[in-house]
This record gives sequence, C-alpha cells and structure tokens, in this order.
Amino acid sequence: MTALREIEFRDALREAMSEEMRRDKRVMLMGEEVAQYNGAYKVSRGMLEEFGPRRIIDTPISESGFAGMAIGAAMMGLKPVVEFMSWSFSLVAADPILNNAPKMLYMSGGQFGCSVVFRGNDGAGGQLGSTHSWCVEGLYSNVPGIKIAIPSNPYDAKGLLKTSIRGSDPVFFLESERMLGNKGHVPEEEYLIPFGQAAVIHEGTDCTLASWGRPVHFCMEAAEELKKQGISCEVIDLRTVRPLDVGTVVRSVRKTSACVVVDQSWSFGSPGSELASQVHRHCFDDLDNYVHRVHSADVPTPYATNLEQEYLPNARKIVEAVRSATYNL
Amino acid sequence: MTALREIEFRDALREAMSEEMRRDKRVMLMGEEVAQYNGAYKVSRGMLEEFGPRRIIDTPISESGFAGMAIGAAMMGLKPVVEFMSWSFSLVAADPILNNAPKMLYMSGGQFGCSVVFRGNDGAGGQLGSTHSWCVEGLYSNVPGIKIAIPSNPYDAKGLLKTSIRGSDPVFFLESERMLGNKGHVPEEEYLIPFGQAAVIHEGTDCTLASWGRPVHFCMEAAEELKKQGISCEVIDLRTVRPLDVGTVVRSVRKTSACVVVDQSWSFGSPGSELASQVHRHCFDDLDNYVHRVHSADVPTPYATNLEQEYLPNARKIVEAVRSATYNL
Amino acid sequence: MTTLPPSVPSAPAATEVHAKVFGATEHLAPAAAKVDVPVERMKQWLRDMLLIREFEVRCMQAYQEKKIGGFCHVYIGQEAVAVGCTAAVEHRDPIVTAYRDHGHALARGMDPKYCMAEMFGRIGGCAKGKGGSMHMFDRDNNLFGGHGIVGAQTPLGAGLAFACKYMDEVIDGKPSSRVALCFLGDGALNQGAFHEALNLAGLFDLPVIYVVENNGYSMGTAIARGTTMAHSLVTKAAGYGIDGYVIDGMDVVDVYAEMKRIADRCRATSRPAFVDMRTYRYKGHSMSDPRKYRTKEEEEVFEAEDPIGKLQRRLQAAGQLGDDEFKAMQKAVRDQVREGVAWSDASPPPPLEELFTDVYLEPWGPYTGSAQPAMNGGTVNPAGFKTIDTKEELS
Amino acid sequence: MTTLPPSVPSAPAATEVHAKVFGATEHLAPAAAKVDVPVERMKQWLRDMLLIREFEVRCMQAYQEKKIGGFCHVYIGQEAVAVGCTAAVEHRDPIVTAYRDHGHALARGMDPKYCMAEMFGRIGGCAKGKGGSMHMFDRDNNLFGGHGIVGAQTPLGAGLAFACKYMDEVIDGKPSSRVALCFLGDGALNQGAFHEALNLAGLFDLPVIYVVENNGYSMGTAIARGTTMAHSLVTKAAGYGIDGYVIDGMDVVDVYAEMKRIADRCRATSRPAFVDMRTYRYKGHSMSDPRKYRTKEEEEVFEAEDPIGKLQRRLQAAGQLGDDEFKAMQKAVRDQVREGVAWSDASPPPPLEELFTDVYLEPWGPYTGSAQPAMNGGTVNPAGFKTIDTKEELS
Ligand SMILES: Cc1ncc(C[n+]2csc(CCOP(=O)(O)OP(=O)(O)O)c2C)c(N)n1
Ligand SMILES: Cc1ncc(C[n+]2csc(CCOP(=O)(O)OP(=O)(O)O)c2C)c(N)n1
Ligand SMILES: [Mg+2]
Ligand SMILES: [Mg+2]
Repeated sequence: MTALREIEFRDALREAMSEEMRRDKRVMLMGEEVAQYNGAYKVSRGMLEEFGPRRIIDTPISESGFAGMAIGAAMMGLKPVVEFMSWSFSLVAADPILNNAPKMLYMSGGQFGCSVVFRGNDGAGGQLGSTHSWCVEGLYSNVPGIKIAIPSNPYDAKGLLKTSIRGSDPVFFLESERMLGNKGHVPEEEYLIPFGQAAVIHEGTDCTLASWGRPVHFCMEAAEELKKQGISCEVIDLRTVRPLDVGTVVRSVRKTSACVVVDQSWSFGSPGSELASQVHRHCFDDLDNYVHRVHSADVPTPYATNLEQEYLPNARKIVEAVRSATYNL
Repeated sequence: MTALREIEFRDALREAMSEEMRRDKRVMLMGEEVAQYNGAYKVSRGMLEEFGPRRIIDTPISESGFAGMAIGAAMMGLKPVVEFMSWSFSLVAADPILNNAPKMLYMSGGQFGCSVVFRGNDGAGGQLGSTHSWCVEGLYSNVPGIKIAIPSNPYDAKGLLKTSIRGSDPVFFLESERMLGNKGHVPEEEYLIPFGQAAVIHEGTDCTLASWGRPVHFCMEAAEELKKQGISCEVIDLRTVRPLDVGTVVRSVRKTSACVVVDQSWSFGSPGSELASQVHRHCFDDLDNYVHRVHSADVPTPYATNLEQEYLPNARKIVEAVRSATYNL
Repeated sequence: MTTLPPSVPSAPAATEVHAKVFGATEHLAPAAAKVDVPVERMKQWLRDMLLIREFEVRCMQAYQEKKIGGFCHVYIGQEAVAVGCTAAVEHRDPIVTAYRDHGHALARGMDPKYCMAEMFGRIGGCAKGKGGSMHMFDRDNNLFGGHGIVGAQTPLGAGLAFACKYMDEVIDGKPSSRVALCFLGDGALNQGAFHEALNLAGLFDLPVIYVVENNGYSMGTAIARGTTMAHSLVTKAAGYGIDGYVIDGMDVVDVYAEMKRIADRCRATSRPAFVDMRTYRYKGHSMSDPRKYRTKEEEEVFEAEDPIGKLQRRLQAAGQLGDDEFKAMQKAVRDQVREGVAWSDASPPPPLEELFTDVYLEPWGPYTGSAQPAMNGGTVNPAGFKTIDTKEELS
Repeated sequence: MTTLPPSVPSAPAATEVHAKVFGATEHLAPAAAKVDVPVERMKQWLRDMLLIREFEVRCMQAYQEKKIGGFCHVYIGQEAVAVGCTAAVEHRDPIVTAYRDHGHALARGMDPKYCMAEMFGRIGGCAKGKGGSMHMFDRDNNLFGGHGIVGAQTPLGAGLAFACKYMDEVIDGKPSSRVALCFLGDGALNQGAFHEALNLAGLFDLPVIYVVENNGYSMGTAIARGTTMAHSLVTKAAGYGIDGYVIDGMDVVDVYAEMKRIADRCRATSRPAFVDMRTYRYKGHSMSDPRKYRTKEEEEVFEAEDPIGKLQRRLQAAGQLGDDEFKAMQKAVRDQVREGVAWSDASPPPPLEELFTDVYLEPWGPYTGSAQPAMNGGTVNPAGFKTIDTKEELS
C-alpha cells in the first residue's frame, strides 16, 4: 500500500484553481500580489509561470474596483477568481460584493448570472489587531444570493473550491491564514464536493458539536478531552454556511439530545445564532437543554496575545459548554 | 384638558437634532441634500435657516469620504450627525462605519472615543428594488462597538435620537421612509429615552410578540386580529437592537410560554435569529413550542408590488406564526 | 450623404448660462458640421429621440396614475446622448449605465413594451418585474443594466471591457474587437468606485469609454457644489493618464461624430477614454422634485437647445424632412408607446413563485431555479431538484 | 543660524535609478540649501532620526525573538519624512497616518517605551496592548492613529482638519489656526477613500496636507504597476484643484523647508495640499519579504542617500558636529531604546478584564467601561453600573 498523498492547505487551493484553469479558459485569477509576488500567502505560487500574466493578474490596492471589475467580467461570461489578501479588506468592496454580485441574477430577471469566486483569509490571523481579524461570515451570511464555503482541511478546501469555480453562482470562499500550512490527505484524482453537505467527522452519542472552518479543530480537541471525561461527542463539520446543512445537525441532535454550536464570528446575529435557532426549532422535543454557543467575545479583536487567546473560541470553552449542555448526564 | 401634541415622525427627528444643536455647538449635521434641499425626505427642513451652512452641510455623493470625515471630526471632539439618504447607500462606506467608528476606542486603548450618529432610511421603502431596500441591521448588528436604534414611532424616535446625539458612542439610527409621515404624540417638554429598554406596548397572556421598527405596527395589527380569535398577545417593542433588552422579552415569555419574533431583515444570522436563540436559552423550560420567526423572504427585494408584499413580514404572516406557536391553546 | 447646415451656435446670453452651470470651458469640441451621415440614419435618430421623449412623457403620466412605483428618473432632455452614443458603437459592444436608464434601453433596441411592463411590475417586463425603473437589463441587446447605487456601474464597465478583450485575445487568439460604454451621472464622479475604475482602466489598457452625462446637477446639487474642478472634468481623467473630451450632448450629430472617433480610437488602441458630455435634464431629478435649486430662465436656455428640435430644424433646413413626414414620425412613435402601455397593462403581475426564482442559478434550498424572461424567448420553468434544505424533511 | 553646504546632487547613474523607480519627474523642489535653521534644531532632527532608526532595528530584533506579533512594518529609510514633517507643523496640529507608524509616533514625541510596550502587547503600551504595531495612538501628542486599512485614514485626515477649523471658527469665533497632516503610502492612492477625501478637502477648503510617502512600492508592486501617472502624481491633485508638490524625502532639511512653506500657506489659506514625498524603505514591506521585486543595485543607490548620513555629513562639513558629539548622540539613543525595551519587558500583559473595556464609553452589558492608558495618566477603572444585559439576571 502506498502512503496517502499529503499536501498543505495552500497547495490544495492552488491545485483546485490550476485544475479549473486548465479545463476552462474563462477562469482567471486576480488580486493584489497574486502574480509576481506569488501571492501574499503563497497560495498562487507558480501560477504566473504556468498561466501567464493575462490570466494571473496583479491588481492595485483597489478592492472595490477590481471586485466590481470581476463582476462585470462575470456578467459577460468569464469566471473570475478574486483573491482578497484578507477578507478584512473586503469591507471597502462591500457594495460590489453584496449589492451587485448576489443580486444581478434577480434584478435582471434571470438574464445575467455572475459566476465569480471571492476568496481569501478570514478570521483572526494571530495578533493582527481589530481591523485585520474579521470573520466576515458573521456579517455577510445574512445576504441571499451568495454561497459561502468555510473549509477546515485541505481535502475539503480543494473539493469545495473546484465546485465554487465550476458553479454558476457567486461564492465567498473563506480560508484561514492559520491553516494554510496544515497538511492533509488530498488524492491525485479529481473530485468535487457539493455545497450544503455537512460531514460527520467524529461519531458520538451524548452531545452534537457543530462547527465550520478553523474551530472544527478545537471541537476535535474538546471531543478528545471530553471522551476522557466520559462524554461522547459527535462532531459535525458544516463545510458551507450558505447553504447550511441543518438536516445533518438535526439528525445528530435527535440522537444526542444536546448541542453546542461553535462559530468563531461574533455572537450577535451570526451563523451560530441562526443554527442554534434552527436546531431549537427542529429539535424542540429532542433537546435536554438549550443549544449552547461558543463564539469570539463580543468586542473588537485585541492585539495582546493573552487577550486574543481569551477572545477566540478554544477547546477549553467548548468543553465547558458541552459539560453545561450535558449537565444531566 | 388640552389635546396631546401630535407631530410627524420626520418632525420628531428634526426636533431632536435641533434641540441638541441648540444646546451643544459641537453638534452638526452633514449629508447629501440635507441643507439647501431641506433633506431628500424633508427631515432637516428649515435647519439650514436656523443653523447656517457651517453646521448644516451639504456633501457630495461620497459616503465613504464624509462618513470617514465625520469619524475623524468626532475623534477631535465634535459630535457629527451624518444622514445617509438611505442606509442602502451605506455599503459604499462599510469600512469607515464598521472598521473605524466602532473600533477606535478599543484600538486606541480608550484614548479616542467616537461620538457620531449615522442616521437614515432603512428597509424596503416601497418598490425601490433590491439595491435600495436594505435592512442593514441584518448585517451590521453583528458588530460590537456600535449601538443600533430602530424606533417605531415619533415619541421613541425623538427620545432615542437625543440620547444618541448626547451620548459618547457611535450610533446607527435606523428610520423608515414608510413611517416618516406617521403622526404620534410627542410632548413639548424635553425627554430622553435610554438605550436597551424595551417597551411593552400591549399586554397579553398567550404569546409574546417581539419586534422593532416598522413591523411593530404589523404586530399590533396581528394582535387585534388574534384577539378576535381568542388569542391574547403581549407586544414588545425592543426599540434598540444593540443593546437588545432580552430581559423584558424573557420575562414576558415566562408568562406566555410562547414567542414569535418579527424582524424585517433577512432571516439568516439576523437580530431575529439572535433573539430567538437567546429566548430559547433563557426560557428553555418555559416555552411550550419553539420560538417562531417572521422575516423578509430570503431573496433580494423584488420590485413588483405583489412580490414585494409577499416578501415583507405582514400581519397575516404574524397571525399564522402565532397560531402555530400556540397550536396547543 | 448630405451636408447639413451647422447647428446654430448659442447666443452669448446662453453661453453665459452654460458657464454658470458647467463652469467656463475651453475644450468643447467644435460642432461637427461636416460629418457625413446618411439622411436616413439621422432620421432614425430623430425617431429614436422622439420615441424616448414620448416614452418618458408616458412614464410620468403612468407614475401619476400610480402604475409605476418606487423611484422613476426620466431622460427628457438627454436623448441625444443615449442615441448618439449607441449609434457610434456596434450592437455587440456592451453598455452599462446608472438608474436613469430608459433612454439607453430604448436606444439600444429594447421594445418599449418590455421596458414599460418592467416599470408596471409585470411578468412581461424585461426583468419580469423584479428590477423596476432603475434596473433595465437586456441580454439580447447587450445592455448590462441600469444600476441604482451611484457609481457602482463604473467598475462593472471596466469588467465588461476586460472580458471583451480577454475573450478575443486570450480565449480566441484574435485582436481585441469590442469597446464597452459606461455611462454615469456627474454625481458619480464623487464616488470612490469611479476613481478605482478609472485607474484600473488606465492601468490595464481597457477599451472602455466613460461617458459622464453631465447635466449640471445631482439631485439638487449643482455640480460645482459637489465636484472640484467642475469646469474642467477632463483634468480628472488626466490624473489617470486617460484622454478626456468635452462634447455638446444636446446635438445628436455632434455626439455621434465625436463619439465615433473616440470609439474607433478606443477599439483600435485598447485605451480607455473619458467624456464630459454636457447635457441637461428638463424635468426634476425624480418624480417629486420642485427644482427650486435652479431658475426658470436657466431651464429656458437649455430648452431652446432641445436636441429633438435641433435635429428636426437642421433636417428641415436642409430640405430633408417634410412637415408631413415629421408628423407621421411623431404619430408612429405615439402609437408604439401607446401600444406598449396597453400591452403592459395586459401583462399579468408575476406569479408569486417568481419571488423565489433567479436567486441562484444552481438549484438549492427553497429556491426554484432561474428562468429567462419571456422577452428573451424563455419561459418560467421552475427546476426540479433534490433539496438540501431541511424544510420538507423536518418541519 | 548657519548656512549648510547644499546637499550633494545625485550622480547621473543615481538619477536614472530614481527615474526607474518613480518615473521621470520635472517638478522636484530644488534642494533647500539656504534655509535658516538653528543648528540645535538640526541636531535634534538628527537625534530623532537616529532614535527612529535604532528603535526600528530593535523592533526587527524583537520580532525575530517573537516578542512582537502580528504584522510589523518598519520605517527605516523614511525617517526624514516623519521628522521633517512634524517639525514643520505645530504640536497642536493633528496627525494621522497608516500602519507604518512607529516613526510618526516617535517623531511626535511618544516615549519609545510606550511604543515598544504596545508592540509587546503589554498594559504599558500606548493602547494598553490592544492596538499593536499598526495602531499607534497618542492623545497627548495629537497623534490620531496608525490605521491598518490602506487609505482608511485619508477621510479621517479631512475630518481632523474639518474639526480644527470648525472649533476655531464656528465654536470659538476665531480664525482657523491649525492644519492636519495625513500621511499615506503610495499604494493608498489607489483606494476610493483617498479620492473622496481629496474631493471633500478641496470642496470644503480644509486645512489638511496629504503627504504621500512615496517609497516606490506597495508590498511587491512597483508604483507604476499599480498607479497610473506614477511619474506625476501631482496631476491627480490637480484633478481636485489641489496644489501638488514633489519633495525629496531623503533630506530632512529639504522636507522641513518645503513642508514649512506648505503648512504655513495651508494654515493661512485653509486650502489643502498634496505632497509627493519621494522616499525609500530600506527593508522589506513587513518582516517576511525577500524583496525579489527589486535589485540590490537599486537599494544601494538609495542607501547612499541615507537621510541620517546626509544630515550628519552636512553638519560635519559645516563644522557643526564633532565625531564625539555624534557618537554620544548614538549612544544616548541606544540607551533610551534599550531602556524602553527593558521597560516593556517588565510591563505585564493586560489583565484579562481589559478584553471587555474600551468597547463603549457608556457602560452597558458585559463591558466594563473605558479607561485611559497609564501613558495618559489614567488608570484602569472598571466602571460600576447597572447592567441592562440579561446575563446576571437570567442565567
Ligand atoms: C451611493 C449612493 N448614494 C446616494 C444615492 C442617492 N441618489 C440617487 S441619484 C442621486 C444623484 C445622482 O446624480 P447624477 O450622478 O448627476 O445623475 P443624474 O440624476 O443627474 O442623472 C443620488 C444622490 C445613491 N443612489 N447611491
Ligand atoms: C484595503 C486594504 N487592502 C490591502 C491591504 C494589505 N496591505 C497592507 S500594506 C499594503 C501595501 C501598501 O503600500 P503603500 O501604501 O505604498 O505603503 P508602504 O507599505 O509602502 O508604506 C497592502 C496591500 C490593506 N491593509 N488594506
Ligand atoms: Mg447629474
Ligand atoms: Mg509604498
């Protein structure tokens, strides 16, 4: 038996883009420093060499301009992939990405779709301070017309990004600077992962842990710890937030009767509050306790290490939440 | 007994601004068409005459520029009131209003507060189409550091706006084009309304209806209708969404055992999902049924009258939700 | 081919009023007296301008009758701009504009009935009643919308040009062959998006022409109260290394002649261009605007330069347009619009299922897929698909 | 007062490299050879530049040692800009800048220990460890931040100027007396916010000076790859009717002399100004930048123009600075920074309660009010207040 191929998260992203660019000339990549600099986080390393400057395009620091340009190009029929160096910088482009891309199809009565993928780092990257540490899913998931993927591992990242590029709708693809170096199995063969299908990544009987993106790893840590304490967790990785596969969570909660939602965005009006509200709805008679939620603290992101650690969700907080949710066990 | 003084919502807003401008020279108003044109919606009618062009300032169509300018001025110690002709136009200013105003105090370690009020029309104004019909509370309420007021009547509008201007923190003040002509009692005497205090505007025993802004009126309509059907509703007007007075709702639900949240923003990750999630949490043993939610449909706002009506929350939908939430009665 | 007499230069008094509205200007292109345009073409433009004028008058009426809702911005006075500009480019060249967009839709070839039905909020509308007055889209006619957020269309215009060039050069391996036209109001000059779009267009050599329909006002704000260097907007383009032109937008022949030259150059060189197109809106900003910010005298000066009257007089002076012919033209246009109104009245409101279509192209959740409007030969065809929402399954 | 020998003009080869980086330029202000500055003042500038240089070297070291986290952008090479510009204005004139902000903080008078402790994430930092390298704020020194979002500070700068003028003229009824300095990188030229800010400043006659610290690169992007008309940025200002100046930012005396003139004019006329300040960053964009986008030769040309060496040589050539004096200066600066590092090492991390302070000034919910950092004489003083959150009451 040969060893499974393991690659970094950033390589999985690049493979997804490169494969799709090879099969479809309408696909191109643009963003700040994506070409000559090989990407601020080296996600696009080598792509300029393979695809040339007409398809791997360095842009100035004009997020509103090039996001809007990509949308116009998508309306014409191209399939742009736009890298935001960080989703934190997408706020200057809020109008094109929230008011144009998701509404073009609707406003035109079905005439103009908008196949564009916006991707980049999301979440606290590590002491970057409050302007650079957005979890934009907390803001943007409110908006219909977009799809949002937040993968937690290289395998999902590649499969979901290929689906995003090949699809016809605007996608916000949220990566994490802190996971770009994570390694994981990614097969040589081509595969795609559909949107809206959660993965049960760890089976359990006492409490359902539902999360996406980086905090999925904290959930796994917590599940390990809780196992020692005699509590069996089922961990679900939602993978996409729009669509949100509430069904898989509900089926799990009907089994476990307890649920903790872990979402690294701010708590108020977040995907986490949405999931909690929906689980309460669909599992009203199944739950032994209210759905607990673990979020980042409801404050701007602090710089100091100790404050930032206290700010973010972590395994300790998840363990506490699970113990509270299952206090009756 | 003299008749109670009744004035329009827009006049209540103007009175609040004018009174605060008379008592504090640091207060000034800026925005598109606020001065010579008397305001696109005539909220600032006559203010140019009283306060002159140095304090009532027409700006070009540069939301990002003048919002940021107001923030800089507030850091220096002024107290600007900024009118967005519509909150739908605030997306082009998302970075200054979400990344600067709410974070300045925190990032500066308490040195620079930012006493600025952003105000304007929010919500579907009536066939304005999808780019002009934002309920920005669905997006923005996720962000700590701002306060959000969404009054439903002239009395609250005046009291809350005065509190907003006199306060020290950045406030997003959300009005509704559709209510600007509504009349209501506003006393001559000065008063202020604190943030974070909901009003129980109609007492009842069977189901709690919690809402804010324009849909409060739909709740009252629904409560009338339900009364005829033998269901007694308690209607709560939250008045501010940040802070959100969950306590008043919880106390009510402990009495009624049923709750319907009515929020005109899109459902996903909205203030409505937050309130539902929190009510489930605090009333887990009190509720006879899950918290029902009435929102705008999860689609871009359509133009056609019939579609727009079907899109928005209304009394019929609220009645249905209450009947479902209280099916056991 | 006919040589028309040159359009009469404005009286000195008028020139003064012009300077008051736009600032003193030196660069105005000279009236294109000698341009060679077949008379039939000019008549077509006259017809097109008449159609737009008539259409807009009917819009105002329908708005009073509450058949049209929301915001409605009419194009009366600016007809020569849309007609002259579209004439100067090819049909396959994409166009995008702001919310004052009926004129562009009609000039581009949209049947007025689809445009009117859209404003009536009917299923027969160009966007099935989902977009309304500010959002006219027409795939067949390469019209990429009406856009309601001031300035938002300017990066889109760069994107259209980018895509045209990319498709030709990178995908098909041929020379770039199309230009994009992006219209904006003078108020949009003040938006950051416009600045970013111009820089990108200049940097990437995009074949896009930014046409500022400079009517002197954004709502009640005279241009100089909102825009620095209002008297010389071309200096803004210069800051991006983009050639700027000032054109009299009240004369359709001038507009065509100048724009043709600019478009040809843009097509050949793949360099963007910027046009300060001087025009005037005779009516208020939208339906509820008492126009207190300007004088009756000022309006009269510009009304005397009505682009329709101007072309009509020039054709008549050249002996190319008889009174009867002109009347017939007017009648044909009136009939066409009247029929469009009747057609729109008869078109049903969109079925409520339409609320959930056109949100995503790929079926998902509660949405029932997308379908093209009837205008494009499509039918409403809710896709059948496996839902991954929890609705059916769980409630 | 002393007359210094003029700074040596660059060799022709160097001029070529300059042109390669910035584009061929005509407008560069002539070296301010004859400016009358007391020698003591120039020595102070030399000391200030040395302090910044030394501080930044220590930052890089501390970053390697992982005492500093997140992003860290050092100012080495650009010292003459912050020092010369702050010298040209008054202390009460507000300043706002981007994320490459240590130099501005020190030039403005912040004790290096508060600056360093901020980067160490300690309670003694100027923002109690909440802001970090990119967000240096100092109320006492009228420094309105370091701002991390490219361009975001440009409308803030207009706002500072607006407030100064308003306070003087409208509140106090005196003539406007202050000017605001707003620094930005060349990369920020490409942001819409910058464009809106310039238009507003021009329109409202705001006394604000936009100083573009044009170091030729935004990250790995040479200016001409991201910005049109890079060789003549003043044309951009011209589009807003704002006077533009090009200054050699590698010579602190030039910077001071030119900026003083500009600031005086700005103060007197309340008109904004725009400065293309040519400078160079000797290090990478941030701590992880191999600088593959430029050549060693290019770096050497600019290193030969080191602003510190330049002023040192000029003072020495004029016989105003002895070797011993210079060495003592270097040592004093080294000691000061070393002490600052030790002080920062000793400063404790912020107590965890600080996570919830400074979110709102008015107490509410889980937040425990705000308190000024120790630097400003404040103490951490969690306000006691009646909560309106449901926490205590309900859970
Ligand atoms: C970002 C934004 N801000 C404000 C508005 C409101 N608004 C709509 S049209 C308009 C005036 C625009 O004037 P101009 O660009 O000159 O176009 P014109 O109406 O003259 O055709 C304003 C302020 C908007 N739609 N978008
Ligand atoms: C809106 C936004 N986009 C992107 C970034 C990432 N970024 C940080 S600094 C930088 C380069 C800025 O260069 P310049 O303005 O020239 O300043 P310099 O680093 O040369 O001082 C970029 C792209 C950001 N912080 N904000
Ligand atoms: Mg206009
Ligand atoms: Mg730079």
